Amino acid sequence: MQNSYLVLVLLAVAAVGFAAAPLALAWLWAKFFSPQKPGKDKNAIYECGLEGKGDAWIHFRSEYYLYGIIFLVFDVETIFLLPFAVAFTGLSAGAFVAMIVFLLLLVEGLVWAWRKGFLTWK
Amino acid sequence: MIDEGLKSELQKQGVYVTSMQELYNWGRANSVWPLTFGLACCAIEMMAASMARFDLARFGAEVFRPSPRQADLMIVAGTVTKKMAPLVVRLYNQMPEPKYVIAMGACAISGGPFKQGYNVLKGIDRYLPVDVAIPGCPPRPEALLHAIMTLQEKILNQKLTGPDRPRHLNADVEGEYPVPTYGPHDLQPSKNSEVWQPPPIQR
Amino acid sequence: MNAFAAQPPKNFEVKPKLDRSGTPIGDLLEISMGPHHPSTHGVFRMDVVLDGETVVKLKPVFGYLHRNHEKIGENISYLSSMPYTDRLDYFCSMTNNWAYALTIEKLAGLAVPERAEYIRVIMAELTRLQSHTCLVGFFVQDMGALGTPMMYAFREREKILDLFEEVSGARMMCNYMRFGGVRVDVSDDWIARTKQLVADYCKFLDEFETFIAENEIVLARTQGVGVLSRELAISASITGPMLRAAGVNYDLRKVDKYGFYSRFNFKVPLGDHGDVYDRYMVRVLEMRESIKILDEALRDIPAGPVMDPKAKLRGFRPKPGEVYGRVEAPKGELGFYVISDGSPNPYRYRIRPPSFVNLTILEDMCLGHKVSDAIVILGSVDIVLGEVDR
Amino acid sequence: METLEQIKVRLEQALPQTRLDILPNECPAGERSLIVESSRAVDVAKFLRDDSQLRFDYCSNVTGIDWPEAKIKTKVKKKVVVEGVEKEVEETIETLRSGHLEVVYHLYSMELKHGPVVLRLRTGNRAEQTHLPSLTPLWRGAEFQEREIFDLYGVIFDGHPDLRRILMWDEFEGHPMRRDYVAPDDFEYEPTPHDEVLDAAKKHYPVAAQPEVKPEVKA
Repeated sequence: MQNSYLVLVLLAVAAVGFAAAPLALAWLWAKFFSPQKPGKDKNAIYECGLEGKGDAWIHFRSEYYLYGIIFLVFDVETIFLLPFAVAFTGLSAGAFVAMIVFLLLLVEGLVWAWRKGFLTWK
Repeated sequence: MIDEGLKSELQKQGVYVTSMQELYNWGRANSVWPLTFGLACCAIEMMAASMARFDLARFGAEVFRPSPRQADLMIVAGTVTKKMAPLVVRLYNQMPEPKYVIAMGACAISGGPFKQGYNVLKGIDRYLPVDVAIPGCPPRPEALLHAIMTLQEKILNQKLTGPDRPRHLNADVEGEYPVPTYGPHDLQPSKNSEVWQPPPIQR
Repeated sequence: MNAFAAQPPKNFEVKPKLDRSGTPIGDLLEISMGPHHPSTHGVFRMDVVLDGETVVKLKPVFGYLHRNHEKIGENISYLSSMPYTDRLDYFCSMTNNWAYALTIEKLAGLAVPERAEYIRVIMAELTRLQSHTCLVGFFVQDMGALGTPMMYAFREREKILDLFEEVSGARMMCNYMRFGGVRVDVSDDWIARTKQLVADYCKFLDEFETFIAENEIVLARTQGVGVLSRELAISASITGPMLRAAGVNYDLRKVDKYGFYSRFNFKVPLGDHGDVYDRYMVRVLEMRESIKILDEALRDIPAGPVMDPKAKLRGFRPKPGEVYGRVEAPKGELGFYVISDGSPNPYRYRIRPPSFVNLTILEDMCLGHKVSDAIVILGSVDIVLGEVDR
Repeated sequence: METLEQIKVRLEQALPQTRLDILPNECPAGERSLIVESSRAVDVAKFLRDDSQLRFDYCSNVTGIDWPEAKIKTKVKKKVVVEGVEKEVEETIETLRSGHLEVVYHLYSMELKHGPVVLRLRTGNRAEQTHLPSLTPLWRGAEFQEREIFDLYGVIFDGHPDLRRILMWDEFEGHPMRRDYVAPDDFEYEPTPHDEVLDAAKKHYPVAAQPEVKPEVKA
């Protein structure tokens, strides 16, 4: 029984219960004590007190999208760097070379984007 | 409710008894988040009240939320002009439900020194239900602190159930007030008669 | 095309960019930084058309705090307009009072005793200190430093407000000056305390200077932003620190020499780029000049009456005529144009507000910049809505 | 700076057939102003701004004034022979001033740092002839102040780049700062009003029943 997974299951249930209980209580309270009152003005877009004019769904310039993609790539890269950084001292040379190759591949992408001129904001 | 004698008796033994209503009101009273709604000179006194010397933070109200979605107290600090009135009412409508209004300064109460102006609304209580009104032009920061304390007392005494429970707790009371529109010389309608019932004139 | 109209930067055109095939890359987004906005210093609205982040068009909209100051001024007597002047620029009530008192004294030919003139200079310079201190607090808060710089700025401001409250009875709305002098004399104890405050005000200025003047975020966000050329500034009747930041040496205290300013030696700081950083630095240097004036004025303030004995407060009826008096308020040139027809009420009571006129070229400065720069530029213009909309 | 008369003379030389006259101003330190006919206003202003000795490059203040129709009583001292005795007699003459709108420009020079020249432009009357040339193309600072005069007084400025209402809301009709503007009267509510406020309030709010005041019988 020692290494049975029952302990883990109990822990998971307790964790989920601990999170869900206040939410359930809050939902219960809201059902009785804070009735929903949607209104024309309340659900309108907040425009500094004015009536919203024009539409917010417009075509944005493409640079935003490219900036977003470049950021995403490097964000994911840092996640992969984390285990590498943590176990850095105990790594062999081969692991080190593999990591550097991974890094250089991404940096090469950045250099290409830079030369292509995506980063300069016209 | 729990009678005081039993409550103090238990407190001596270190047992604290409270009711759901007290806990609910206590939580809401001590964390009233005001909306940054500075119109004129009173706004500067409101800012001075939230700064280090007069310190609105002692009453849990120093978090000034710029957007009405996250605020539950609107301090109308300054002169409400007829051009600004529809926006004030629309902002009030866009605030989540347990919401209160403090009319700070003589201008927000009745037009104040600018009463004869053609573009000045004679008090915000023509369109909005005002909970606490602070006289003064501008009222001193201490007066604003006293208004916050008065508001906290009002929240603490609110009932959770029963006929005289506050507006936000019963479903059929409409939480929104009609937004006036701009007319040729005045707002249309010039006052919201459902909210604005002045006592008869003593003359 | 008006010679001084808005000249956007070279590589800039109003319609959205087209790609090779001629289709526009992105639409123009129309937003209004409306009356209810955390950093428009009051109920001021800017209708901004954005191409992505860049400001393409910016139309200011006023009138949300138009309290009909001039119409009310025409229906009440001369003296009862004095408390209304406090509510014009509600940061600097003393300079508003002085501008109005100066105008009516020119209209009626009243003399002001020497001690009263000295007190007026002291009050005006204390107001300038307090107004510029608040501006420095708001300025950095517009750039994102929420709360903390305002705490320091308002801490200093409270000390000056205590002095005003002791003299005039009210913190912000002093209503302290009358036609022909000031209402209450200043006690020696008050003068001693003011000397003490002015002495250690420099410590606060140095403290703020070390935080902000060389801060690289401030430098990056303000240098080269919202540049205002000399000719455009003069043609657009810009006055006050904004004008001097553009390099034009025009300070009413030196030009008009009103109120014994010729007795104190102080310099007028000038900027040379006319950008937002220069406006900030001109105001900080002006604070140091005000401290110099205060030192001298407090040192040799003469004894004597504070009110011209001949000045009649009740039933004040100046002879028919008109006059335009102006004062160097912290925001710029504050002028009063009064036409009297012999009755106790002025026939026409016009206020020349510095912030209202300084906003003429807000669009010119913001074109081509990002939205966040538009807020910083508006902060550097330093507007107060009570004075803009009157 | 030259006196107003010298400027007037030089103006008349530079722009031949313009009608210029000087409005007197009795108050001690007041400035006398130069009344310019509206058709030649732009040339006069351009001359004042570009002339080398004047250089009025800073238009400080633009003001609108409303002069409704009014009878002006002026006291004139006249020598009158009464029964053979020479006597000074005060006589008031009634002159009818026709209603008109007026725009006053205060011009200063930032370059030469000298004092104001006051220009006055007058419209035909207060009803339909309210067109005046705009001086915004010369001084950009006059843009907002002219828009305010258009908004509050109703003077239409020809040549103004963007003449719209600036202070009142767009659906507002009429011009509120004119002397004959009547504000909507449902604004006076006071718990204890008196005289004209009382009449205005009575039309809109119920009056409390009067508690009959029993006359105290003096013992």
